[in-house]
Amino acid sequence: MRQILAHSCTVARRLILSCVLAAFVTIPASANAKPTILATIAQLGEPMSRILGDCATVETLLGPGVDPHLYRLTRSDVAKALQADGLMANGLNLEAQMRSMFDRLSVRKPVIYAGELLAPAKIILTGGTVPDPHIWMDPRLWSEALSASAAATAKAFPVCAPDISQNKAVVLAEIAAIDAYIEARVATLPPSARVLATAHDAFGYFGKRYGMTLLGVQGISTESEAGVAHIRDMAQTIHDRQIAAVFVETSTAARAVDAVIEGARALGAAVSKGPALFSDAMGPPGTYEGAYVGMLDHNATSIVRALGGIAPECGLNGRLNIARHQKDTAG
Amino acid sequence: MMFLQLDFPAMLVALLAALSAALIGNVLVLRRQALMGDALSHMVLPGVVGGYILTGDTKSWSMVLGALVAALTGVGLIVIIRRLGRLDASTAIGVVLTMLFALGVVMLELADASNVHLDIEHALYGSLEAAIWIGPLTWQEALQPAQWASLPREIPMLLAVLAVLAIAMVVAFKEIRLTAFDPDYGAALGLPAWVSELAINTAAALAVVAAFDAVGSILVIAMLICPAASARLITDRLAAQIYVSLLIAGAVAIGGYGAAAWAAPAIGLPAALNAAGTIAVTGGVALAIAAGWRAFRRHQPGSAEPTPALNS
Amino acid sequence: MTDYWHSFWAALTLGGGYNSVVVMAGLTVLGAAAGPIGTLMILKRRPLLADAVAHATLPGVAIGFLFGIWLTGDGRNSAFLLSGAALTGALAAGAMHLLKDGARISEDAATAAALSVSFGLGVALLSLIQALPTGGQAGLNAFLLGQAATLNQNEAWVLAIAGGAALILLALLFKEFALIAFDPGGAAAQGLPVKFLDLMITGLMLLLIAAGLRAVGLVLILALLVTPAAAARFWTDRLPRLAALAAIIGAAGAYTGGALSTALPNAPTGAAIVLTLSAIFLFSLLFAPKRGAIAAILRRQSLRHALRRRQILVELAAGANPADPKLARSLGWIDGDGSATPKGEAAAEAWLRDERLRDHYLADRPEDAGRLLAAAFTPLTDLLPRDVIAELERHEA
Amino acid sequence: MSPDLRTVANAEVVHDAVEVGSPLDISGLTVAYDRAPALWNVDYVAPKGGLVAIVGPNGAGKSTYLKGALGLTPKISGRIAAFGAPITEARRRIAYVPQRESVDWEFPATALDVTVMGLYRSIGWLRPVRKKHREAALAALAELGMADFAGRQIGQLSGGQQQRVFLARALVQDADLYLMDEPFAGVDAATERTIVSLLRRIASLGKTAIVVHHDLQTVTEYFDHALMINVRRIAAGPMADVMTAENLQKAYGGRLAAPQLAAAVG
Repeated sequence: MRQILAHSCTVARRLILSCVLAAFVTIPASANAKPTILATIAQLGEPMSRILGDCATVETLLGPGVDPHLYRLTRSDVAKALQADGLMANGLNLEAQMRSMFDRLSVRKPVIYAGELLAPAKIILTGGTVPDPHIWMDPRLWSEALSASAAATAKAFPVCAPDISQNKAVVLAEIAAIDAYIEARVATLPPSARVLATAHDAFGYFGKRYGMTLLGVQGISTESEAGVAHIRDMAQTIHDRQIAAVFVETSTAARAVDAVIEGARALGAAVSKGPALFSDAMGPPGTYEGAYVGMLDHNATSIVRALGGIAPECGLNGRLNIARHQKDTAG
Repeated sequence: MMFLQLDFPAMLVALLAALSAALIGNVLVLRRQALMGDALSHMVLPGVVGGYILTGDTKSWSMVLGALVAALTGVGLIVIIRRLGRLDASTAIGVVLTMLFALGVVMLELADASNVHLDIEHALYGSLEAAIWIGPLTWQEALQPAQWASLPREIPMLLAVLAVLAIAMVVAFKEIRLTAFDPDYGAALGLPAWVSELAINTAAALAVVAAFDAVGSILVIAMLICPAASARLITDRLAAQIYVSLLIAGAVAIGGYGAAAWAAPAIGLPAALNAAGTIAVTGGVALAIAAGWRAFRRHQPGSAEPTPALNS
Repeated sequence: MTDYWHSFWAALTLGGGYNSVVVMAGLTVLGAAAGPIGTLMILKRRPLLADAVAHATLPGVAIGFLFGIWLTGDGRNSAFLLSGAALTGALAAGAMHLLKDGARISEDAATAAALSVSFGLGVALLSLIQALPTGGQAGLNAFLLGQAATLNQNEAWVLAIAGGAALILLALLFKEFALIAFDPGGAAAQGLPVKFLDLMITGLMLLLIAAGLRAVGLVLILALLVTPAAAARFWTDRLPRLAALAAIIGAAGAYTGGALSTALPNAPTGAAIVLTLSAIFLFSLLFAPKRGAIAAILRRQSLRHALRRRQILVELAAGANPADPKLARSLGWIDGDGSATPKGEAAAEAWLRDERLRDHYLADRPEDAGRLLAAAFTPLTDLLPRDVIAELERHEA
Repeated sequence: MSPDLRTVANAEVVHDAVEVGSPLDISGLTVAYDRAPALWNVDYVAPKGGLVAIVGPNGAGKSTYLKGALGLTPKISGRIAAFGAPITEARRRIAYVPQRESVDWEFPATALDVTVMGLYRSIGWLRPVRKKHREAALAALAELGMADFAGRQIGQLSGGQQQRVFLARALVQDADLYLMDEPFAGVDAATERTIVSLLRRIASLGKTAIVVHHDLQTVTEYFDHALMINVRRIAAGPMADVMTAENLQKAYGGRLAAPQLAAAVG
């Protein structure tokens, strides 16, 4: 069972406990022909469902436009978690509300924290101490996390091992392709334009991977209040560095960005509001942007085009529809 | 199995929290301090943040302890400001509530604690649904004391709080009645008003903070008021009021959970509703029914007839 | 440190940049309007109605969102959101009224019940919304804190217009509002539409909440309504002054807090304003010259001291030894061996005369007893017109 | 210094002498709520046994006097002794009857519940009420003609009945000094007679009752001593000595109509 790599001391302690208990616990589902795995966020659930293929059903808990920081569990969610044969989460405190329940469930079923499978050195620490959970913004790093999660899944569900080894390469290749695409597109931006201004600091890994400087209006959590100084300084920076666009995200309200743009324009900057980016949430399931690769394509293409770089309007795979997601960011 | 693991512990937590809140709520309603629950839910913020800053841990007793310290400070401030400024209770509550909450927000920024997912929601609105019992698979197993160790930690904590409150209520019943009804007479008998005010507010802060941690503030604030206020409309006897309020609290907790968990999906909603919110709404329904019943009974002829003396 | 002073001063003189000016302008008008409304709410003993109404907008926002999805497929229609919020806010105020007057539930319990039940409904509806496959619910629940710093020009205009309209209405109808706040019975006897005016005060409060809640958050709105009005009470009793002072404190708190948030890094705007208002409140509570706590303590002290001096004079006048020789000696009224000095004799005589004149005066006008005794240690000649004194002295002779 | 003035001062000094064992011995009591004092340097030594009326115009500090005597309101200065001891040591011997309007009569309690409160101090804090306590309270209620209403919620009683409940609560305390705040306010004629007979019985047992009373028409009939105050003490002593036209003028000024004055002076 339970290929959970210990990320911290507490996790390690829980792990020992769960291993001890696991010896006495039968996992009814492991007898099941087709296990169900519940993933918290779609960035994890969608690629994993493709990696697992027909061998397992992967369900995603959080819908589009939902902020995982603030998500509130309902009975339906807990019931799904209880019934699932395995659980997958990003970890690193992204799913703050669910963590304690998932930890408790780990005595019964495999619980995989994708982000915590990575080497701690690769995790960005905000303020020097607090891990930044938004790893999926760096496709290379996320590939590693997915790969490790897939391996953990294969161990927990040996029946799925063949499917996993077969599908993994395909999915990871797609991700590698989008990574190369983004790198090339960002390269078309003049170095001075490689500044990503967004409403919350979800793009740390993206910036690190592609060499873009970040400017955030709010802190990393969606539950903090900004001061005027912060907004004003950001407007000033946007003016001084002649940044062409500021971006909003589908899972946070756009007010802060509007204020910054107004402030910058008052200083004489020619800045516009960029298309809404997907950060914590993805597009509706079934659409191109509802898939991990599509989400990255959307973000990168939107960013590069808005900042004056060169990128095809319909993205890497010709399936993007950037305009469609604009309505979500009103207000 | 689903019921035993998921619904039973959640209902038990909701029930225990509702009973503790209703118990102390009777006293607050009688003393016209019903808004204390709302005040506490905002005032604990600086304590929660302070607890985090001191220990660097986001989910530990330090934050509950910090919340308790902040709650007691806030309660003390309200009492002092009322006395010094001769302001009425609600005004003092409004001033102190906003002051302490804003202080907490500033501490959050200054300590850079906003970098953590120390979201206020989580600190204040603990999740009822997440209180699962992983241990037993059958009711027979559930009855074995060895399994009880795996009960959610909220349950023993709430049980302890409920027991302490119940004992305090029984022991100090006549003092509670005296100081709520006629504080001047109480002081003339040698029980100064500040003693009872301090004791009751401390008990309320203790009960409320413990329950916040388990079930969130919405459920607690609603359960402080709705059962006691409903019972007050139904009966004219204090002891009866307390028993009735406990009955209502129990029914509302179970009924509200049931409505959130089963009734909502049954009528075609896409998912179960938030249980704490639904329980609060159910409490409101109970209060509305009690108010309606009272109004109806008032219009009945003969309701003002003298009742025979009780030879108690 | 000097840098902060510098930028604080710059912000105070509206030199803090575009965002600073927008935020300060919008919130200053909001603060000016909220102050007098809060004053009326406190007078009508329902200062926390605003709290309940603000919480009660949450289900309205959720309903507006659901309605928007049903009608247009998009929930983020601000007209729906705002009318939903106003509707449930008003409903909660109405429910409170029913509970209080219809069911005889006390004000505080009715407020707390309306607040928690409506907020619970909002939370339940939000949990429904988060399960919908539509997205776009971001920020629906973010109203406890608000983001006052991110006020944009349109929102500032909305605040300014709502606040300005409220201020104009308040100014026009102030006499009527004051009367129904103090004496609803008398107002009804004069033929004033008490119920309507009452509703109007609540309506004005609802207007400010609806205009400002999403932009600046519940806690800031509540603080702007309650704290300036509470602080103003320490400076005056007269209602027009009280309302004007509350408006000034509200505006000044918003202005200064906005400037602070411009000057200091990491100073959240809403919290900075609330804390500025709290500081003004605490200052008033402690230091207001007449009603402040320190003034009250000092007054009691000086009264106590004066009573001790008076006691010595009584004893000296009766030819007895003062029971407090230490004080008597320090005042120079007795000498080393305990006998009265000429100064002491004179003081005793002057006191006795004053006391006699007071008796004569109060014998004619006992209803002045409280007022006259409040100044018991001021010589009567300083208190009364000379002709009255002369009249009293004739009486004495 | 004129001899005349000297007598005035003398009188005040003499008043400071403590009469040992008086039920209530107050000297120099000064109380200020806000700015104006509510009570100014009031001395009063209550007689052992007897019925004392506190009279004075509205806002003269009559209720404040009772509250100040009980230590319920912070005083600026003054010494208070009851039965020759500090007030805190004599609480058991003092029964207080607050103004009827000072409490919420909707409170969920029966007449019996309220009456038992008079025994709380002798029961002891945090100790339970027992059957014998309820029986004693019932007896006190019966004495005031309220036996049939013992189980009635207090909000359903008439004003006079509510006042009787308060009196029963004081009676069951079996005190030696009764401090009553406007017990006759708003009661029916039958209750008024009951209160008068209760007062007579208190006096006949050699106990003292100090009663705030606003009705000058009946004061001479019901009481034998009076303390007249208008912020300051105007006069105190046997009824006839206090209720003089001069004193009444000093206390009430022009606020007293001539017929009232005539009735009061008798």
